[in-house]
Amino acid sequence: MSINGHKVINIMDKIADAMEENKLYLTELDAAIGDGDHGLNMSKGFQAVKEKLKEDEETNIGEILKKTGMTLVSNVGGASGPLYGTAFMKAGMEVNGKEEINIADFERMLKAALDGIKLRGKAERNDKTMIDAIEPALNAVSNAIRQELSPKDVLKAAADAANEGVAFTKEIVARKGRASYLGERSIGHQDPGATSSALIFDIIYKEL
Amino acid sequence: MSINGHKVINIMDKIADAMEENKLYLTELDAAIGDGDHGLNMSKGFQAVKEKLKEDEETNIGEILKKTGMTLVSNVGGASGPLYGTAFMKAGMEVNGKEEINIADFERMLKAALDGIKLRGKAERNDKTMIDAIEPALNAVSNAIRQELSPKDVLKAAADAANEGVAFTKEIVARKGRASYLGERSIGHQDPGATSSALIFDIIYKEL
Amino acid sequence: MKKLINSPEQVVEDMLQGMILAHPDYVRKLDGYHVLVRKNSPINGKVALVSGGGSGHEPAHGGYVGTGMLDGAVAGDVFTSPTPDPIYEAMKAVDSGAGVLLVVKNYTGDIMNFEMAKEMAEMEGIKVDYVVVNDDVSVENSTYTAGRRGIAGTIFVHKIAGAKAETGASLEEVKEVAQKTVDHVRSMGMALTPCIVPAAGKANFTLKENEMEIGMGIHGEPGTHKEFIQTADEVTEQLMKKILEDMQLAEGDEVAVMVNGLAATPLMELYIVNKKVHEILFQKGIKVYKTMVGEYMTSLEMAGCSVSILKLDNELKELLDAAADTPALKV
Amino acid sequence: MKKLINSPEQVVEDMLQGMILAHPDYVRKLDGYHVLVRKNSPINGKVALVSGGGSGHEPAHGGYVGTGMLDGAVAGDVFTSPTPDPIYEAMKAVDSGAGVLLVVKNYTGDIMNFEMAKEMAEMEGIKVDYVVVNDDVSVENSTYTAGRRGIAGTIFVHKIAGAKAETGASLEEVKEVAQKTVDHVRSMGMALTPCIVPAAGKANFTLKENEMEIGMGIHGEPGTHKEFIQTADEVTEQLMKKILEDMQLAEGDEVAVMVNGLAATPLMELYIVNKKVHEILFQKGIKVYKTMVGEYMTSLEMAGCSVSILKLDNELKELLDAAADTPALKV
Ligand SMILES: Nc1ncnc2c1ncn2[C@@H]1O[C@H](COP(=O)(O)OP(=O)(O)O)[C@@H](O)[C@H]1O
Ligand SMILES: Nc1ncnc2c1ncn2[C@@H]1O[C@H](COP(=O)(O)OP(=O)(O)O)[C@@H](O)[C@H]1O
Ligand SMILES: [Mg+2]
Ligand SMILES: [Mg+2]
Ligand SMILES: [Mg+2]
Ligand SMILES: [Mg+2]
Repeated sequence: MSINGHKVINIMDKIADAMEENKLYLTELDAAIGDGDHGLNMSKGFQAVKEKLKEDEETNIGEILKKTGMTLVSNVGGASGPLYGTAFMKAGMEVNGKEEINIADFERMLKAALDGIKLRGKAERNDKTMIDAIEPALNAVSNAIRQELSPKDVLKAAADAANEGVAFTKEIVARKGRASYLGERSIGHQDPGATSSALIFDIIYKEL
Repeated sequence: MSINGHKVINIMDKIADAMEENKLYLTELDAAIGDGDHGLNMSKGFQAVKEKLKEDEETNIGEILKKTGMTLVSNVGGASGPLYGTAFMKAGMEVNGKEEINIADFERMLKAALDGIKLRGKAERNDKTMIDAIEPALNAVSNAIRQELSPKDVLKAAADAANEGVAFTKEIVARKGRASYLGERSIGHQDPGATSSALIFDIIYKEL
Repeated sequence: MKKLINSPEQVVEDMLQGMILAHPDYVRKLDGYHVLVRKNSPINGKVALVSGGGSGHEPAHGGYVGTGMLDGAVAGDVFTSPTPDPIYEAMKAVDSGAGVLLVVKNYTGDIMNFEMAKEMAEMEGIKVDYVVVNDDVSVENSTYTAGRRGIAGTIFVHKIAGAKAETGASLEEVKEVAQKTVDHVRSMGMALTPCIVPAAGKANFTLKENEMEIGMGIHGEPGTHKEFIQTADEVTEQLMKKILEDMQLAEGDEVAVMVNGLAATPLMELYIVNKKVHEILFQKGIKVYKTMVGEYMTSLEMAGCSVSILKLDNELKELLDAAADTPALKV
Repeated sequence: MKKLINSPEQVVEDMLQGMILAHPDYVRKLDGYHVLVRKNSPINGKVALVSGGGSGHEPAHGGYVGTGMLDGAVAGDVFTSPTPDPIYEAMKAVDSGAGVLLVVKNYTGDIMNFEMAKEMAEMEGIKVDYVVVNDDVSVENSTYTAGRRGIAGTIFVHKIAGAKAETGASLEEVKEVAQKTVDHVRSMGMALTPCIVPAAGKANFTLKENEMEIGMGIHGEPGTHKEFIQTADEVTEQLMKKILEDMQLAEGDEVAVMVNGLAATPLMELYIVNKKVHEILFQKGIKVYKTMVGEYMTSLEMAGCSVSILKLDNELKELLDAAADTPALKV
């Protein structure tokens, strides 16, 4: 597998559509333990990305991802704007100058994205955030690559792990983000940011 | 018929009870075309009168009525406080010094009360106010006395006329008081102040 | 009924206690009466301003007691005119000998109670005069009726007459400028939700989820009509149309604008209304000299707003700009 | 959803337009950004104060732009932290070279966006520092969590740090007194009704007719628990108990009190709450130096209130009393 800039832009479009479709769902998850805007934030952000990349002929994948990240930062606000924004910018820096990327690049990008999120948000795994979807996904990717699975299966492993991570967020107490204000009462509720992350992994898997 | 101070105080008590009983009714009438407090105002005012006259040994009926009026003025506020207050004070001045009053006194008292209300409130008949109960009652009293009916029948005529006046207030446009703000839309609604006046005539009739 | 109160009977007393605890440098309370007066009343040689009315319109009127506005404020029960006694006591407490001007809103109850108090004060030798504010254009004016109601425009009267009194003007002069303000101010309001008088426990009118009430009073009196909710711009246009029809404004005239929240409507929405008010006036070539956006004359927890327009001349401009230092309004 | 708006997308822009039309002597808007700055920014030699956050908390923060308080206020979408760009633009517009202090409320989103803006400004050579307000005692504090939220106590920080900046103090000095204020202020809130974000169209939590929410956030975040509605005295006792448990106050200490309305709760009720706050403090021998009762940090059209207590020393007293001239707060 090797994908080019055109495909990356195409994936961003699909993510935008998925966020639009899941706007209400994500917002309702956020209403239960946050302020009820995660769906609005994600959909607004990725619509802006879609708009920004429309008819973009850019071939440098690093540049596309950097644009994506900056557009998210400049349009979303809230917690998810800087976090997703940083994630895409860091991923982009990892592959700057490349016009084609492969599954090994994807692993490095994901690692850079996760590190960026952790640095920006000062959260760790088990704090009931998007990290609880992304870190399992990264681990699954690394394992799958070590087991020499096909790129498609690697991405499937990522999506599955992310979704398991989402399910796990129901079991734990939030310690970061707005949901942390609820303390113990956050248990039983699924983290909206982890959910949107898993949606992204789903799209990447499906589209490749 | 001739009644003494004790009886007058007794009637005030009964009026207080009637206002308490009809608090909700009067308030709902006022809610439709005013500010929904006429029952509260009347009940508060006459409870204060009842309290004030409790164990009062006063025999001068003029003094009892003056106390009633002043208590209403000092405790009710709104439009009904000064109007009913003035009415009772003027009625009292008409019979000052008397320890017994008869039906002829009643006619004069009623006339003084009505004049006081008109002077204070600058309203006339057909403005959809308490005057539309009181003026017909006064006319009925005068007629009945001229026809030499018994005092009981005179008072019955007063109560009947007052109640007819109340019914008539439904037909007309309010031109004074809060209901006047509704203009044409006040038609169809019964005036709360006329209603409380008729209640008072009912009590006087029943108690004598 | 969802209210932060202790009991319906106690609301006015509790509130006034809370006010004097909050503003001890501005006001004191007359013992035994629901009356707030300036801490240093009476003020030597100054004409005193007294206003009041039912409670439930806070900060009106107690919040306007202070330098450059009121000397005394009388609080009746919720939405019920005070009785004459406390009004009379207020006048006695604030009169320095220069006389008292009463600012009364045009409600039968208020007028009669203030008039009776005036008679009482005059018997004590106090010089008293009064103006009646009747700015609400949603009510038709006519000599055969009780006329228009007094609503938020009253605050302009407090401000301007208060500033005049502060200059040492005579009772006649203060009354004159107060009356000029009354003559030059027009207002109209609308509600998104009704309000509940604590002692009554339920609202006077009801509104469906998609309805608003146009031209209602500040005591929960029903308005001129109900309509489907419209945009802020459309609502504002409707209010402004009625107001401007009732005023003789020409291109080049200068006005003061008040966008007044009735209580539950957030400042955000009041500013959105203000934007449209300015646009409408701009289109007509009318200059806005001063704008006030906030809660000046409320109606318990009602959602909605009123717009007031005051036509200005040089005297009114100067008095509007003069210093005022009260809990609710500082200039 | 009953709101006086034109469309959910337009609320912030319309509101800001309404604000600059209302307060042209105080603020101007940065072209293309939801940012209000002092009309005469930058002010030579003065450290500039910038705050901001989601909209829906008006008058916070735009209403506090003016002499003695903020130099710039950045408005995000309703209840959503602004993005770094407008924060950065605000800093550029107000910095005179003396540096900028950011006053940030402790929300992950606000912190991250303000931090990114700070990084951008620092790359441009602007001296930037910030304080994080976290006064809400309904949220447990811990180094393992995001910690307490910032709510109405923030206004004390604006006032005090703003007054300090006005004296010509350095960025370090302004930050120090801002941080002292943060350390000394504690707040807690309760709601009688939830609020509705325009773009969402429905509320985050629901309350039955006899229920209230204790310890909720100012963004419609659910609180610590629901309870049956109690009297104002009981509610106030509950809030004060939590606040005082979290503060080390001794007999003879002096405090400032803020009883803050969340929007729909009338001033009448806020004063009733204030009465009880004073009684509780009086019983503990704590002296109230200053009281503020009103709407300082709202939450759209939510009914409810928060109480804030700021422990004072001589420096804080002096800065609290210093002149301020802003649309929403004048001292
Ligand atoms: N410190 C953090 N680190 C990582 N993710 C976080 C952090 N704080 C919040 N999040 C994520 O952000 C999501 C909420 O995003 P969103 O609702 O868009 O922002 P906000 O909380 O500002 O309203 C949470 O569900 C969580 O997954
Ligand atoms: N000018 C007036 N003259 C005579 N009666 C009046 C006048 N204005 C009002 N009323 C009477 O007062 C009644 C309303 O009284 P109430 O509700 O107690 O006072 P308010 O209108 O101040 O709330 C009306 O129903 C009407 O009968
Ligand atoms: Mg959220
Ligand atoms: Mg009434
Ligand atoms: Mg009334
Ligand atoms: Mg948010």
